[in-house]
Amino acid sequence: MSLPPTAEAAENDDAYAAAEEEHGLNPRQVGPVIMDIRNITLRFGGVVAIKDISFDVREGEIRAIIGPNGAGKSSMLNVINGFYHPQEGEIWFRGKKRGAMKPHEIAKQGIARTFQNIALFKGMTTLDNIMTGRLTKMHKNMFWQALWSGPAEAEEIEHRERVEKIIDFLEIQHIRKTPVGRLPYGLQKRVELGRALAAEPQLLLLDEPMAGMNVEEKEDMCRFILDVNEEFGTTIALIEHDMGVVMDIADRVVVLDYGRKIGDGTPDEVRKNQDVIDAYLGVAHD
Amino acid sequence: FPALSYRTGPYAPNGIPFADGYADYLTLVNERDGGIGGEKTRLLECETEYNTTKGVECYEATKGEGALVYQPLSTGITYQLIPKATADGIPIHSMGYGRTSAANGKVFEWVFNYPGTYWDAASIIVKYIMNQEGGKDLNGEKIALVYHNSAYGKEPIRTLEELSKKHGFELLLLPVDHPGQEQKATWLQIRKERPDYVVMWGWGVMNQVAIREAASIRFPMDKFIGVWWSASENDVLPAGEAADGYKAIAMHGVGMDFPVYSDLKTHVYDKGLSAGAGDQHGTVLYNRGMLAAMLAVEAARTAQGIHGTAKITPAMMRDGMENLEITDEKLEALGLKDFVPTFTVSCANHGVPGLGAIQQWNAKDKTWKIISPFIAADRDVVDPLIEEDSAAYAAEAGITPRACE
Amino acid sequence: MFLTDPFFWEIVVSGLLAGVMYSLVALGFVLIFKASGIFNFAQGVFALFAALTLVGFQTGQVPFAHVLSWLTGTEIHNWGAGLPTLVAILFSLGVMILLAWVVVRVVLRPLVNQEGIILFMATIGLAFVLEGLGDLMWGANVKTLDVGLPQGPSDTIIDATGMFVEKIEISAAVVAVILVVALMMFSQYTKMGRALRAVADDHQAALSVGISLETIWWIVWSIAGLVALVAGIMWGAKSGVQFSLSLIALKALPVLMLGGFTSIPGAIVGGLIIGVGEKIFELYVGPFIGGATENWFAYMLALMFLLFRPQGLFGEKIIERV
Amino acid sequence: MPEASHDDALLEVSNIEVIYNHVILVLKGVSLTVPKGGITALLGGNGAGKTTTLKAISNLLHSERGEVTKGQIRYRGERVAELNPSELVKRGVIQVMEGRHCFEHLTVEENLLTGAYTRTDGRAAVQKDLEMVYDYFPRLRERRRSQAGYTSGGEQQMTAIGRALMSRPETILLDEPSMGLAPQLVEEIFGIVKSLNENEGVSFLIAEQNTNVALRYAHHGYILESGRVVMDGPAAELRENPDVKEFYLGMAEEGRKSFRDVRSYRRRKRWLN
Amino acid sequence: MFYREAGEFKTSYEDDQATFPIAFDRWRYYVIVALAFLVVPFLINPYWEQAIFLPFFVFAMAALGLNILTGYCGQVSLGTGGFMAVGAYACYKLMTGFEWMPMPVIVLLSGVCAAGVGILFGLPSLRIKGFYLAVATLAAQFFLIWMFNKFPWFYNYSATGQINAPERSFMGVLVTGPNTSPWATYLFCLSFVFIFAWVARNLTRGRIGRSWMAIRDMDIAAEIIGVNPLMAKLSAFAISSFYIGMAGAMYFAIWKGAAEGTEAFSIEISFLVLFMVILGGLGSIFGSLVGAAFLTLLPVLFKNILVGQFDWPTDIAAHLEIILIGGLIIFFLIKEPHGIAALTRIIKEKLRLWPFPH
Ligand SMILES: Nc1ncnc2c1ncn2[C@@H]1O[C@H](COP(=O)(O)OP(=O)(O)OP(=O)(O)O)[C@@H](O)[C@H]1O
Ligand SMILES: Nc1ncnc2c1ncn2[C@@H]1O[C@H](COP(=O)(O)OP(=O)(O)OP(=O)(O)O)[C@@H](O)[C@H]1O
Ligand SMILES: [Mg+2]
Ligand SMILES: [Mg+2]
Repeated sequence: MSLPPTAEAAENDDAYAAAEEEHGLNPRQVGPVIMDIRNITLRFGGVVAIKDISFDVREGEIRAIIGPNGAGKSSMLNVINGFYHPQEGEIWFRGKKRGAMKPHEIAKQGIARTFQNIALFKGMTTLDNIMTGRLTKMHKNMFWQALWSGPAEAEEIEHRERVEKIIDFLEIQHIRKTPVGRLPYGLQKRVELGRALAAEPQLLLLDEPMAGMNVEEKEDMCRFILDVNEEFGTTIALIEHDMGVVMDIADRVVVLDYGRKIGDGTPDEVRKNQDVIDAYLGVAHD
Repeated sequence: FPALSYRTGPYAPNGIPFADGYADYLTLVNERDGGIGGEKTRLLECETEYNTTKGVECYEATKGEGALVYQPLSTGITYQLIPKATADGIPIHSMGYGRTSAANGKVFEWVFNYPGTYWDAASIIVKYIMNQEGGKDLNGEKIALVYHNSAYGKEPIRTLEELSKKHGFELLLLPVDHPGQEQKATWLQIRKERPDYVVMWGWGVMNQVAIREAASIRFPMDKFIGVWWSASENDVLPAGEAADGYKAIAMHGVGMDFPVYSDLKTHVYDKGLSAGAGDQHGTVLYNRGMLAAMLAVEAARTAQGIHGTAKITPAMMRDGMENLEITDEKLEALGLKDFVPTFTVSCANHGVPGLGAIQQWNAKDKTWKIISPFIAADRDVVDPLIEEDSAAYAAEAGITPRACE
Repeated sequence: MFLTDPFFWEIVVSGLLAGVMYSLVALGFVLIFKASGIFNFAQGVFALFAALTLVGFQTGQVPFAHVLSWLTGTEIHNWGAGLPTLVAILFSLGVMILLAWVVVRVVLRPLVNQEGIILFMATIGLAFVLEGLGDLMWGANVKTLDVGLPQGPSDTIIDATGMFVEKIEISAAVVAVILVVALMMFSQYTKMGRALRAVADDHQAALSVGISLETIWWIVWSIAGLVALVAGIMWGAKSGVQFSLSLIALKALPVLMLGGFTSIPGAIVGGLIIGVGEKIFELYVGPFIGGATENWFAYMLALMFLLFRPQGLFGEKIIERV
Repeated sequence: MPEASHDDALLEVSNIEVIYNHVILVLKGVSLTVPKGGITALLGGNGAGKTTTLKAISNLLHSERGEVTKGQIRYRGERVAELNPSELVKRGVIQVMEGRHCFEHLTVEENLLTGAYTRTDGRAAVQKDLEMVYDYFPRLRERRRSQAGYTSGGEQQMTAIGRALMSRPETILLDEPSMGLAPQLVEEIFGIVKSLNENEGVSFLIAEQNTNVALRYAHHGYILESGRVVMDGPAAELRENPDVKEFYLGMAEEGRKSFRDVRSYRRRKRWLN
Repeated sequence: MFYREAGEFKTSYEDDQATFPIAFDRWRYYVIVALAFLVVPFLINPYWEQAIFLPFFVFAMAALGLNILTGYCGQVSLGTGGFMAVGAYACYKLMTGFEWMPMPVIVLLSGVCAAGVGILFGLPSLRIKGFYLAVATLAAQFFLIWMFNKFPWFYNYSATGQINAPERSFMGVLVTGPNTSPWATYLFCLSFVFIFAWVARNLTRGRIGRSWMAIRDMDIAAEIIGVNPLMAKLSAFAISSFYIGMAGAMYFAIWKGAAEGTEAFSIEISFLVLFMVILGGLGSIFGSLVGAAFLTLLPVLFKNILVGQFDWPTDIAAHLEIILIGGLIIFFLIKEPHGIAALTRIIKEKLRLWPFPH
């Protein structure tokens, strides 16, 4: 694992101490608020998918969003990366209020994500899929592209090297050249993660990264997520239905229930929260 | 003799009879008098689907096989072939179609379009209209031209414009896009403008629809005149009774009452040699095909005469065509008396005689009938145009017109 | 200022009628697209083929006569006697149903679950085959089609309004309305209707719930065959039956766009809008820019609509979701 | 849990081989039997071939350009290969496909109704079952009028399962039913499975990653690894097998370990040496 | 066992990205290129030039263009004919307007003009998707053709709206007009296709290519991970029409020598090219070439066999030809919906496994 830690990781360290005593979080690099979601309301015709929800995400933490099906979790991610436009509320990213932006502009700001219903580019190989993750970072113009040998190729190779690192990291070397359409579900999820990582995001949104995996694979996935979080200091917001996973790896958890926020706090707080138990966990989780 | 026929595609209905006529006549010549001057003719038929690409391919494919003269059978293909054939030294006979100004033999050494051109046709039609109107000028009259929106359809415009200046009638241009199944707008226009005559440069399905529409707005059929490519049974039959009285210009006689048909019957049909389905005999376009073949054969004869050899080359064929002379005796002998007016091709003029008659459709007994003598085109309108246009071409293609003495 | 023009209303009327004729063709497209997501380009050729067959039966032509006579040297082209119109129509319908069956078996079944464009291409291939076949079977010459529908302009209307309206187009309008209503019933109130849309959405899922694609498709393509036959009759009676008949497809496409590929009423409404639109444009604007604008104007008009409603007027909304 | 006896096999898969695109060999001789009235679990990692197996059974492979090249599948002694999917459904075999596959332009309710396509027992009966499904998944009742394409992942999953129930099947092939469902819903789903199995005698073949739950409800289990059955036996036994414990239930000897401190080396699976 | 990757060790990413990673392919490729450039020119005759090679090159160019748009960027277009017309008329105006301009420049500029028009008609693609877009592009087809046919300026006010290519020579050799020698036109077009096939390959394997494919495979996801749809789609339209425009220019100036808008650039051309792309293989450069070759050869072949060899009546032959072509198209689509290119890929995979079945 050898991507150079990004700038943020470095600057986290000073914020880290402060963060620690202010929330008795476990001693991990948790910095200032990177994204602040304020009073978001999202309607689709009659359906109210999200009702006046606010929560924040701190630099370097793993933030879990949980809730029953149809609670509005995915919608929330869609709002965050600008695919859905909430009727009310505002989003602050790195201390700035975000105006109306197109999804691809937001992506350039350093927010990457994976999708619940896998959204890989079926026609392309694993390698190409992950390379698309780096599109925001590649700039050689059409002329050089047309010539290829020269700047374009140099750029290609430079990025290829970084992508290969990610491929090694995710242990998917053997399917480097396979069209993703043919991959089994679980591997597709992994490739999708790779594509998101390739963008070297500051905020990484994961929508049910472990759905359709068995324990063994979930363990791997957790390891990847944790490593990313620790080694690149990437902030992560993830949706997951496997409580085991959530409780184990999340620093803080926000619980949605049909558009409302019914709980927010450390895993233990949430686990004890009665509303949460009723609405979601069913039996109190062991 | 290559025949670039088109028996498929949108225009097949017109391509088939022509091709059949062409083929049958050549067969006749072989069967009856053992070829031309003892030389059997061979027909190289090649399917173009009325499509230039295929047409050119056909040309390239057949020119090697000793093709004497080409009948491109499509204005588009003709335009393609003119430069090529000129370069290869093979004559083209675009009979009543193609590039009108090719009538100028000085510039277009290898291209022939006797017995008439579109511009002749235009002026003949106008003349005919004048006769109808009692021989006087057409001041204040209005003539609409409904034309196929393509090179072919645009051909007569220049001439008609000239004529409208000269005879003071108002010209109304109504293009119809290929294929022309929907012409409501056009005919509403006509209802609106109330022209006295409608002239049509149509092709394929466009003709049938136009005649229908004309009928359905009750436009007097005898004031509706088509060019010789809008003059086949195919065009009028679908309109049924409504088409009765529709007129069109003819470059040759109609029907089967020519002695040659008896020959055809004995030598071709009865031997089961007739080309295609053999159900086209006597139709206008069949006759036209026959005419084309006849002219080609006569030209070949002439060529043999000139060069004193039975085996002629394209170049000799060209000479034959240039010195072709169609006389009543010849026609008599061929069993085609009064089929076409007589004419003599000359070095300078490849478009003679530029005569045309008017034929009219009789829906009851489903026959065409020639209702006027052969009328001559208004040369002092047409010729300058030809000069002008051929000159332009010469300039563009860098040809120096040859002197014809 | 238009409204004062005595011709304006006549233009509108004839536009509407022309529109109906387009819709007749468009309907076939819609049906098949609705039922399988296939954009059946062969619809135009279907119409031609149906009409050819009908005429063939009516006039008692011998199929493949030309080929036969070439192969065997015989000279038979006609059974001598033809069939009465009604029987002929039924027979032709039979042929279309048979055709539908063959298409499903040979072309569609192996292509289940392929992208739309592949199937689209397949239908163009189909169009080629049918063109060739039609010509081989019945010959390429122009045929006149008369199923005894009233012809010529209707005097009553002329006397009443001074407008020239073709009787045949009136009958076309009537038939079209009947067809639309019937088809809407079919797709609204039968469980077929739902199945159709399901199939169009997801072949595999449809299979998995036990919808037999082949049966569905056979039924739908047969109906489309019927629609094609009707269109063939109407257009054929208008312009004679010949190759060009297959080109009416091009007239139907803008109608589809405008009305929405999946909407049966859309086909009609779209047809009317296009019909009127292009006529008015041709007559009031055309003269200033040289006429013959109908072909492209229809498409431009549809394009404009799409810019505001990407799924056409009544088409199913395109779902965008991650 | 009662052990379903094996003699009356309903569905027999005898060492089938599946190839995609003529070249990619995926199943290398898989055999399994689904006893009448039994719940059979099909476990295995990613790419093991579970989905492929189910598709082979319900005859959906050819639409993915895959084909069964060896072996055969019999349902009630009938060779599946000769039946097309719809005939299979008529015979009571229905599959819930992996990854939802709803008809996105149809509303949730229409989706459910298409499930009843093959049924002939009148609207009333269908209505009754519709209500039943809504009782199982109240969430669907709320969203019944909205287009399936716009419902949430879990709602789509419910729709897919409900749709299958609507056909009153006697054998259901479930592909990863628990995927993307909230924990208590997962339990509910398997509850439904159990009740259908016990009260209506419906047989199940369930491909599942959530081994934990699957083995709790199943009678018999097969474990698939890269296209081969590497282990099978009564669910109870499998639950006790140390390898299954470690690799599928995530329990080491010392009990369940936290996802935080999973070691990144792996003990070699016993059956692989 | 000749077809192996074994022993092909890639020591650098350059090699790994090479167009022909496998030596066998690489050599075959060199041989073919050598033949095309060094041998054929000496053998070619007018028939082969006119009926086979020029059509092939022209359509190969067009197919490359359309494949970029449809195969790589997923935007189905039926406006190919129209864009070719733009190229052709631009070429005509340039040839007649600036006698001094060297032919290659003219062809390039014609492409540029087409690209401009392409962008214009590409704009709707931002809102209109799938078949709606496909049909919408017909608007371009019909409008452009109408325009060229309508405004005399485009055809220099010639009586009939025909445009004829004047004679032009390049490096002292005639390349347009009736008196060209086959090898000249052959080499001219070959060079263009060769170079631009290579350019297309480069464009599609790099950044731009990936953004196109991303849009093709899942436009929403693509946008969310940072692809700008506007740029991606418009650039695809531009490049594609650039190629198609050049094809149009060669079609008119070098192959046909004369053209008439309404007929030469009819919608049939649009379909033909689309066919080539699909039969050859969407999203494959090689496929575009194969497809073009396939559909230009097939009809000629059938015709020569049926009429030439068996001398059947031309009409029966012609009808049969249509049926056969239609049939073959369907057959291929069924055999391998992803085109001949994919077919060859499978064969290769089989070869790798050979002698084992899988
Ligand atoms: N584009 C849309 N149009 C209409 N309704 C929508 C749309 N997107 C989401 N919804 C509705 O909003 C609600 C929340 O959807 P969302 O996908 O966020 O749920 P979720 O929390 O992700 O559930 P799950 O865990 O099942 O994925 C659902 O009821 C869904 O039907
Ligand atoms: N359409 C296809 N074409 C080619 N290969 C395929 C195709 N579908 C699946 N495969 C391959 O078959 C193997 C098994 O896939 P399958 O989906 O059956 O596994 P699975 O057990 O269902 O995995 P998961 O638990 O992730 O769903 C995988 O390695 C995959 O690469
Ligand atoms: Mg979700
Ligand atoms: Mg699976």
